[in-house]
Amino acid sequence: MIRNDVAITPELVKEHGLKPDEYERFVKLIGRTPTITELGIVSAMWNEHCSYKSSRIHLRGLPTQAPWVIQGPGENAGVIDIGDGLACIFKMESHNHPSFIEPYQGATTGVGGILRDVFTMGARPIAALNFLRFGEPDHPKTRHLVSGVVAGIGGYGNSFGVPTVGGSVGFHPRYNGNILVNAMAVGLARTDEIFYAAATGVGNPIVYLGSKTGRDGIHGATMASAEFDDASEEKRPTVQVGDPFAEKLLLEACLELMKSGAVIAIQDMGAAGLTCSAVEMGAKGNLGVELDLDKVPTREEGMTAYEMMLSESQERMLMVLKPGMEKEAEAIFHKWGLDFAIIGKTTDTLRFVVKHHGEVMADLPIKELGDEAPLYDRPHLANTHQPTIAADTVKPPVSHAEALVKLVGSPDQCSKRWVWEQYDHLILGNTVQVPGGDAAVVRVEDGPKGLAMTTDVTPRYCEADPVEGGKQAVAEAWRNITAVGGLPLAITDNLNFGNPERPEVMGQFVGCLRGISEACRALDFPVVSGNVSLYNETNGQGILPTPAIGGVGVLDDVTVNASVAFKREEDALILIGETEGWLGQSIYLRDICGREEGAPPPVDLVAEKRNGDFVRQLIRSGQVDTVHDLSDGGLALALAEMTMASKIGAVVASAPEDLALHAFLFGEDQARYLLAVNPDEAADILYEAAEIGVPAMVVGVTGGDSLILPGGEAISIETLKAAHESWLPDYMAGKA
Amino acid sequence: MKARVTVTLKNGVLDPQGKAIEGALKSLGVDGIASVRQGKVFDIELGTADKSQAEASLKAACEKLLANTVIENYRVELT
Amino acid sequence: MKARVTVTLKNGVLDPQGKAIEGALKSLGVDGIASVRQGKVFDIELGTADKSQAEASLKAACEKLLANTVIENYRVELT
Amino acid sequence: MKSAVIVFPGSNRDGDVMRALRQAGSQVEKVWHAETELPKGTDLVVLPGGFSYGDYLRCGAIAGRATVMDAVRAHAARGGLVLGICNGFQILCESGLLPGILMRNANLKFICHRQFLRVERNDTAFTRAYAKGQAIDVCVAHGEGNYTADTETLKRLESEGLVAFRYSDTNGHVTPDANRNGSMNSIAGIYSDKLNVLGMMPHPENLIEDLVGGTDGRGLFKSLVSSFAKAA
Ligand SMILES: Nc1ncnc2c1ncn2[C@@H]1O[C@H](COP(=O)(O)OP(=O)(O)O)[C@@H](O)[C@H]1O
Ligand SMILES: [Mg+2]
Repeated sequence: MIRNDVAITPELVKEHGLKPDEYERFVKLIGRTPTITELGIVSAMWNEHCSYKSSRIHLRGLPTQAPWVIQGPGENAGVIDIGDGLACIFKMESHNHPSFIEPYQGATTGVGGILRDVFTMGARPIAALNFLRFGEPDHPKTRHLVSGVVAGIGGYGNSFGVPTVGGSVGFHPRYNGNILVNAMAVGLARTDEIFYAAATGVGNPIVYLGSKTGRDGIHGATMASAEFDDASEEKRPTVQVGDPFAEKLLLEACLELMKSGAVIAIQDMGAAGLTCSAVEMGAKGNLGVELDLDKVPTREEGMTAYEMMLSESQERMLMVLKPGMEKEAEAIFHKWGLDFAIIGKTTDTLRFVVKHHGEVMADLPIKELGDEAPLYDRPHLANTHQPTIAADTVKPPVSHAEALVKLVGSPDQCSKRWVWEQYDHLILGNTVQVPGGDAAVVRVEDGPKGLAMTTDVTPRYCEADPVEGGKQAVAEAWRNITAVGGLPLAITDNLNFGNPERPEVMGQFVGCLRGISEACRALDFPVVSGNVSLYNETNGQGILPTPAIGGVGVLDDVTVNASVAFKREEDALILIGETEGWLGQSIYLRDICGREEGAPPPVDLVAEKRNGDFVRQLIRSGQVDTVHDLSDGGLALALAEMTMASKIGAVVASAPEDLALHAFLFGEDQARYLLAVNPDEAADILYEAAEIGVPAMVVGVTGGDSLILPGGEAISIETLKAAHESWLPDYMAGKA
Repeated sequence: MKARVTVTLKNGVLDPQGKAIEGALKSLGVDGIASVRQGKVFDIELGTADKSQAEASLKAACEKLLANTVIENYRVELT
Repeated sequence: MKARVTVTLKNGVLDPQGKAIEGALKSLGVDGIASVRQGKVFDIELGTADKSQAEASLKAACEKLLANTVIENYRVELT
Repeated sequence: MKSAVIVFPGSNRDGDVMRALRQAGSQVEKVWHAETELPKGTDLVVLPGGFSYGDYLRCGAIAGRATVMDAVRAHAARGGLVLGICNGFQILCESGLLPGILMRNANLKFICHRQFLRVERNDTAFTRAYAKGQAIDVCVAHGEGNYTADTETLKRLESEGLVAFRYSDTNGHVTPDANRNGSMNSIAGIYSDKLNVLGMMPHPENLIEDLVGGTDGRGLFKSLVSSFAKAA
């Protein structure tokens, strides 16, 4: 058993991840040597994950305001007003490291954690998304990781009962040692029934709800206990196991309790469990907190204060209840078969006091635990700019058709059906657009509103130019929402980077954030929640900078939306946006020419907004129902995807004369959309576009059973589909 | 040759299944059950009669697939 | 008192999971595995020290819940 | 018509089926699993989809033994209608109301996709609104939908016409490709001997509106409601 009077040695401090000066700072703050429990508490509060010590000063620059923002970053999740008294509550979060160690459980607990963040605020989750990056397909671990992560995401979401409607899957050697598993949840609540973490009122009961506490995920403790444990036991795994069943019960019980009016404040126990949740509730409400650990429901015997404070057991909540409502609350929780225990109270001392067996195990200033956490402005190096690659220096393919078939069947561009068929994407009966399109579209309750949502970033752009890459990530999310007819409202971000102590990595971080901020400002697309995951690095090799953006938008009438599938033969194909044929950092350059280089396409935010607003208005007015935004693989890939989504082919008769064909087809210029419109409408649309300076041109026509490229090369829909649908299942079956 | 592989959760790892079963037994009125932890067994027929070869195959099977050694222990018995 | 209950599929009942594991082992290059059938074990702690009482509880647990006796057999061992 | 939708801890398509029942014109009441009786005047009992008790142990096993199931059994014995969808089908098998069992899908994975079913007969309370042999477009979402039964049972189901739906292609042809979970005889749903209990893996309740994919699922709920309109 870990006693509380353990001598605090420099080794112990180091094992808790505190730098000597950070420890000194803590000792000065409390005016004495901490107890082991206190050391555990501060190590949890001051680690990168909880304190954001390397990122905080940079995050301050993000735009977080808009008239429709009800709650920006800082709460469990962001909240936006979507009209009619309804709020959309959403957030994205990473579970990268746990998923690499144990892909199934790592992914389940990631999904569980983000769902909890959303329903903690009083929202019922209505959709989930995920953003996944794995190492190169040939890496010996990749298949196992893909299989486990996907099964885990499905295993949790399916059982919990939320449709998983979208996401992104990609492969790159830079993720060989650090995969990315980012999960996003979107929920719905009434704007006047949102719950927050700040406690109010002195002497109010603090209640523990949900599953029991075990020794799950106590990282420091495993090391510490090797020294202090007399009983020699097997080395405990630090992996947490998710229990979606318990979470579903917790959801129902929490929502029922919230309706009863008994809840003053609520906070889920996520990272650093009881410590973080209790400190946050107190500190945000300017109150002290006193906990009696004898009351905490435990799953294992002989748990110490240290262990209880650091346990990351899942499916648990902390609440401050209205006094006098304890009985009612308890009845609700027992009905759902969950634990309920009053484990403490709010105080007016501004101290965080933890008692166990009648002894004080920790007594710390509650506000300073958060406010006085270290804050670093780490040195950052701006990235050297990569040269612009002129299209005429890039080799054209022997056959454009073959190049396209190769791309649609490549690991990154192939169909991810194998993944999303393992997710229940239809439950709740509101999924209007299933995975495979630009953004998922989900009806809000019984309509008429809908929500559009997507997760995006192009890491190779971010690596080549963090600022442009950051902008592009936001612009692409905005564009995907626009392409289905949604009005983009706000984003959540999940900033996955390498080791912030390396100036190049910090430079990527700062650059990406600058780009994100610029784009969010220009597009009126504020950040309302997010997550930072640093130290994604193995053997000195960091991941590609990957600030995943989760965007949400609203459709006032969800029946008026656009999708990528061609609807009719003989529709005119209109390309919106300027096409220069930008091949630097393109998928063509990487996957056909084997060159991952050059500057990424620049993002013109004014053009983005103008072009996107134009397209959205066409959708909303009912003039256009078939839209795809252009991103990886450019025009050719968009055409192929639109063809494959229907059973209708297309003919692109010619390319502009001043443009090499491969640059026209595969260039990744930004701010572009491809529309398929009734030929009678085409002239009007071109005229309207010209009026407001939106570049638009007819590039082809729908029809037939193949895609015919300029010059006459034809690819049958079947050929495209076979390539597109087969790579991932074959790979997972060990055949590719 | 035949073998039985038993895979059980390591100590301290949450077992949601066991927990649910415990609850169900209680509500079914089955008394006297204090706790339940669920594991798996694999009954395996081996193509070989060579004991050490069999053991090597079984070990490989456990490490590569049958057990998730991050959270599970396994035991092999030749029967 | 502790017990282990082992639940296995009856002979003749198809075991898709076992089949899939067989296949997976082959593709992982684990040789010499002719067939696999998967079952479950339950490690149970009993609240009683009385053997016959324990056995009665365990039998009730198996019949009422742990095994689907249409397709499964069970075995109880007190440990 | 009055329907009682039983809610177990872990049920999660209760809301979906309630929506479909209401749309078809049924009154609907939720019934908590710990109840001992059904609401007065219940015509139809529905066991909804989901993961009752986490589907831990075996799918539907724990729910199949819940208190309320005695009342459901009594209702069925009186000739009352019972519909079990997905997890509800699993519960019906585990509770002895239907024969056989749902095993892990052949590929061992959860699968969610659109799926055609062939309606095997249209002279039951559940399928009147369909044509015999019609292929209907619904969806599946399950990890354990692989219908398995012993040879005897299978023979009896077939010879007595108790197979309700089979996985088929768009034209109603029962093909191996259409049977993705590996069910014996491509069985997607079965009736009890008296045709008053139906268990099915697919989700007709998720295809009741054009906006979210189609309306082929409506027929089932319309059939149920109309059989009561006739009876009344
Ligand atoms: N992990 C996933 N979960 C669910 N859907 C996914 C996942 N990965 C990809 N998809 C779906 O596949 C489609 C194509 O993905 P992607 O190529 O990333 O789209 P885009 O280029 O429009 O951002 C999207 O609709 C996306 O929702
Ligand atoms: Mg897109």
